Amino acid sequence: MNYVVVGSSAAGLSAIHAIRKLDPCGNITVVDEESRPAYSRVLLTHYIAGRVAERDLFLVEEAFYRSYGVRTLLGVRATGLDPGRRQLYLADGRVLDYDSLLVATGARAVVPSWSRTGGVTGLRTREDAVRIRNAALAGRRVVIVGGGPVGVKLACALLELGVTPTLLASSPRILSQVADREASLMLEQHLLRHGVRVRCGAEVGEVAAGPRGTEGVVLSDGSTVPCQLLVVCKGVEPRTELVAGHLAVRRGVLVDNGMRTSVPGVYAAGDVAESPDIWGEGTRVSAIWPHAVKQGKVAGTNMAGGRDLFPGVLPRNAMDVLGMPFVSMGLLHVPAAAGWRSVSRRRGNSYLRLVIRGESVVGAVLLGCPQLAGPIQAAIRKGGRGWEQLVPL
Amino acid sequence: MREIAGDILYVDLSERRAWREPVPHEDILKFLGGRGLNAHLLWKLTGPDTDPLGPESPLVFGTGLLSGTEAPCSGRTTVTCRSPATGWYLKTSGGGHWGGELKFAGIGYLVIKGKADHPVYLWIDDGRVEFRDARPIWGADVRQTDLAIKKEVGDGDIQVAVIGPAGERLVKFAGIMFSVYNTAARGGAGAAMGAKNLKAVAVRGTGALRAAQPARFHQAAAVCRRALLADSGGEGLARYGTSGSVEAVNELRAWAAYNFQRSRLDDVYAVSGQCLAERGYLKRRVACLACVFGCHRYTELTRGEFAGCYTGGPELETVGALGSGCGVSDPEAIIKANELCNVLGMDTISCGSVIAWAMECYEKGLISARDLDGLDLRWGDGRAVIEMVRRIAYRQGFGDVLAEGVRAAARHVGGDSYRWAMEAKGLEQSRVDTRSAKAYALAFAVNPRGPDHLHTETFAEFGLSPEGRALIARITGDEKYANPYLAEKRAEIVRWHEDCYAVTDALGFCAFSSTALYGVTPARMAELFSAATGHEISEEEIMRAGRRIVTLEKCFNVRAGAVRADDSLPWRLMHERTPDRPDADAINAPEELSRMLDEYYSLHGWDPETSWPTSQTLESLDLGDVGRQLAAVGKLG
Amino acid sequence: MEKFLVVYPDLCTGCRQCELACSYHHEGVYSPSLSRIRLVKFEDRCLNVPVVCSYCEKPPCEALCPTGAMSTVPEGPYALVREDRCIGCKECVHACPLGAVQLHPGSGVAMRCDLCRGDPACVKVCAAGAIRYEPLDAAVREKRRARATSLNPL
Amino acid sequence: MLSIGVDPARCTRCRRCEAVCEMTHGGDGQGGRSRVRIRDSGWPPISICRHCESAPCADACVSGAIRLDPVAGVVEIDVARCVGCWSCVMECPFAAIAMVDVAGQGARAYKCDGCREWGFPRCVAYCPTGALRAGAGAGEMSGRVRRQRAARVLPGRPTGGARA
Repeated sequence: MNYVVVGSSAAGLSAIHAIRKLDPCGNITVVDEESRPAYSRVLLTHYIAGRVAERDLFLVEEAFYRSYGVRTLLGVRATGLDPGRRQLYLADGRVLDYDSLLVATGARAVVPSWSRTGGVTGLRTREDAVRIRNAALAGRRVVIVGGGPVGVKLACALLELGVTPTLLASSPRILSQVADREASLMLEQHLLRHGVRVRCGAEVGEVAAGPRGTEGVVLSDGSTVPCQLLVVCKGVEPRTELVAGHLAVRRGVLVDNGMRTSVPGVYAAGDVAESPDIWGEGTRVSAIWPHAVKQGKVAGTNMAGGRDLFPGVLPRNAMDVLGMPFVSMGLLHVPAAAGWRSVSRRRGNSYLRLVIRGESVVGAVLLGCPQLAGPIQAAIRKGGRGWEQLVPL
Repeated sequence: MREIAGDILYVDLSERRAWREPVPHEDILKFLGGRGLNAHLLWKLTGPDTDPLGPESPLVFGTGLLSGTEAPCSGRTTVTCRSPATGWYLKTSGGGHWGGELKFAGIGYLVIKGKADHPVYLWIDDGRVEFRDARPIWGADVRQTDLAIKKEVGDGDIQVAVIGPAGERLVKFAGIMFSVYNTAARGGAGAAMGAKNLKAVAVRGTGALRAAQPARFHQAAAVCRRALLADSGGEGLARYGTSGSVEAVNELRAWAAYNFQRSRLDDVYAVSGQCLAERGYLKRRVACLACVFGCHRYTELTRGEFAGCYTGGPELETVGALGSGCGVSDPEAIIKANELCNVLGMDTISCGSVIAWAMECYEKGLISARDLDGLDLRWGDGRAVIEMVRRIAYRQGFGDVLAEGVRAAARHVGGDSYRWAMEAKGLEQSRVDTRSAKAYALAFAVNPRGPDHLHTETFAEFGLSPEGRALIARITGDEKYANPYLAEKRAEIVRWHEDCYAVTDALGFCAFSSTALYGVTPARMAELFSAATGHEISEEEIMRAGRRIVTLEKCFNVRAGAVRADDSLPWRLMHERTPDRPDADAINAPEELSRMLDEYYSLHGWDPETSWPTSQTLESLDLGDVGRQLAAVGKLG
Repeated sequence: MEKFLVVYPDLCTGCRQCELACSYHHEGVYSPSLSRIRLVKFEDRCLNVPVVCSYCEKPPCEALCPTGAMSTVPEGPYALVREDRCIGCKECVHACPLGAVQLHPGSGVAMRCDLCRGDPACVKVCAAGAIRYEPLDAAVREKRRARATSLNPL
Repeated sequence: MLSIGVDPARCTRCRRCEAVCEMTHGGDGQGGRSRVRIRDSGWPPISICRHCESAPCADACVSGAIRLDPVAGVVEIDVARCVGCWSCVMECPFAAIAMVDVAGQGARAYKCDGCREWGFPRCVAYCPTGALRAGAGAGEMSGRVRRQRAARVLPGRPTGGARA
């Protein structure tokens, strides 16, 4: 068997593990455009904060590929695909034959049009992180554009370095996608208390450049925030360009619970995949680490002839906001429809909200009381009944 | 093939070292497994002068090739060594579940060499070997040892092979007990283990066996299972166990009583399996691994003198040896004596046989009550038998003499006592009165370990079942030869059964699947072998492999000095007629035996002068290297 | 009429054919440790007790499973272990009062008798008739009869 | 594989497990170092790591700090690698992972280590009621239960060691 894995991050590596477990002899080839072995993108903010050394970013060493008998083509981009002939084309002109292919190309940062100038960076690669950390250590003023999880985590990291960043969120509150209103406000207060300048509802108009590079950012209301480095954290989008036109793609590459795409022999996993959610109600792209690991394992197992299923996407997030643990999961929006409601409890700095549909819990926000997160997640996965016993409200 | 056969685990007790080797594929194709591979290993690892109780003498445990699979009745384990009782070749086998457990641990063969400097037991946890101190349990009986080891290991589901106090004291007919009550009994394998200071081998196996062609194997096993369940003898075997056929054998005057002075017993019902069941001694049936019958018994005495006694058995041979052979017809005494033999770890056949011999000596005045420390060893006294069993195991008083086996005991007592020492080659004869079973007589005489029924069970000659009669017709051409009183065609019958039985043993099957009941035919065994190993073998080839095994076992004895005169029967059977059959043939006359042996040797292609296999025969069986070694010591026929 | 696996330990001879049939049916190999039905042997008393999931009305293994991996297919009811959900936490193993739930030694996933979806392989090979697939009332009738017989000396 | 089981119904809340764990792991006696927790309210009433075969916490760990030690059979945390991101806490259905300031470097994930150096979980050894149970593996656990249970089935008074 010829296995080709495109992308060697969480999903790709986990797939290699799974393949080798079932097929000790098959040929495995890994293609990744980064020239060094896989590293953890999730750790980048922790690297900036100085919690992990640069070398600890790497998920595996080169020896890993050797010990697993994996051929590595690092620093090479995959450019094209012929699913009919089961061939993958590489940028250097090489053609790889495969029996089964895993597309684990991941996601890229969303880049707004105004940001294509110097002094602006995203936070997706190791180089980005090094740049941001060096700028912060040099005492540069940093503005973070994006009030999502990555933006908030970066703000916390910079604060740990002794730099007080400005956080610009275009929505009326931070973490609007992953928290309810009350939690957002509590976290915003918490950040403000620690000195982070948070500005919500702030649209970026343009970058103000001077002779020595970026000098500030001009908001749509005309005000200017001075800074030397602008970090754009506007979320990510799946990198589907390799397979677009060959496979069914919505936001990400559409897969079933076995991580199979619309074309036989081709699988997708990780941030690039759009897979069914745990309620079986729709498909979702979920760019979180546990999903990538699990999806990679499922894909690898199925590629090697085994049988495994991905239970479905359950969106979730966990982070430490300056000593305040924040976890959210599942469906957070409560539509004004029959059967939907939410219950909440607030005691001091501890806040808990459950989203209930019918009799079942389908989503939760936990601030300052993270211990319940695991049991609640388990309850959501089991269908959501019996949550009353878990949480004395 | 490795997945079904398991590896060889070598253990050197002197050096406390253990290592594993896979079985070479060609060895499996040549010797099939179990008994066959054991013979091959023992041939390689010993020489003509190996001392059976010396540290250099290896003790080989071999699981059947199919042990651990669903092949019905395939759970038997063969133990092979140089016999401490006879000095000749010894293969002895036991049922139970130990062998299967070993197989699930990935090990098919266990070869034990050397001698530990103090009592130890082996703990094999899925192939990981530990030498554990057995000093605290040295002296414990079989049941206590089994429980103590399970407790120490902390797992009640493990399997343990144990020797009892008899094995520790090197009683020449001490056995190795598997799963508490299943014994590799004959020939003193327990003494061989005791001589190594090895109290037990405990095993836990959690692995899996995979047939090379799973669906085909499953199918073939199902065919065998159906055939066995349809056999006319199956139901009786399941319901009454082996002792269910006591009455039938008695009717044929082939049931040895009073140390073979009689060949039938008047009140035989009292010792039959039917009686055990009816009087409520029988509590339940017990089966070896993958068995469809469950012929093994569990009996308990809840009332009477021996209340509280419980044991596996008694089997037909036990009933014969400790019962009829000593004139005892009290089933409770037999059960109690059986329990003692089991927990002390002794062969019931030899044990009963030496006691019966002693009774005859006592009756004839060769030994006195003083020799016996006051014991009144009279025919039919169950309590005296029980006391004697204990004394033998612990080698107390005259028990010490009897513990050496009947041949040595007869030498000790002297006089004419050799005439009623029911042994040949030094092994006590099993319970068939061969004066009324001529194929048995031949089979007993040529058996490398001595006169018993487990070199080849020729049960078909009794003609007790339609399947048996059909088999005799197939071998000899005529059903009329299914008559145990006839001496004609016995060589053919014996040789077919020899081949078949060797295959049966090698694959791990029980005699009740192929040579006493007949569901597992050679063709079916060939099919199972092919599906299990992925190597096609025909019925003829597998029977030839059986003959190869038989021949190699013979060669072992030849190398050790055996000649034609060693293929013999106990004196009494050859010189005294049984009073229970007035007809002329009721004896194994030397001339008759000699005629049968001539036929048998020439059928095998062995030299009739010496009984040694010829180089031609050995070459034709792919045993050329064995032939060359025999030629080197001048023992090629 | 719903049928269940009913075991009659006093008839069991301990041959382990059930374990071998089960492991073959589910895994294609012969291995008691892969069997959903397990035999407990008390060898000194020659006692053999087959242990298998008894299909509790309120299965504790399902109640305590944190991921919903232990479940029952309603049409059987046949047990279903959703291997994709099982995390191998062993709650079910501890929860089962019979010891009838185990982990697969290879994959670490819970194993539980699924009645072979209505045609149990172990029943077919049990020559002693110690494992039967029968409606519960038949088992109760048998038990009542056995009990009555033991009370009556005739 | 270590296997730890919990039976809240048997728990008398004596908290001996917490005390033993605290001592074993060098705490100050205030319970801050205990890796097993008896809760006054909320769920679960007793929380302790089950050392799952495919542990969700290990799958979720972004820094590779949590892994299954195949030799000891325990799920263990490498504190030096942990970045305190709460992902594992979010995944554990038994609420068995806490964040504790271990070495003055901020909150790090903290949970039962199976008492590796002792060879057997001490809390289990000291639990007087059997609310905590443990075995070397799930096979051993189910095997023991099976045996104890089966010993009661027949009237034959098996001496075959229900506890052997």
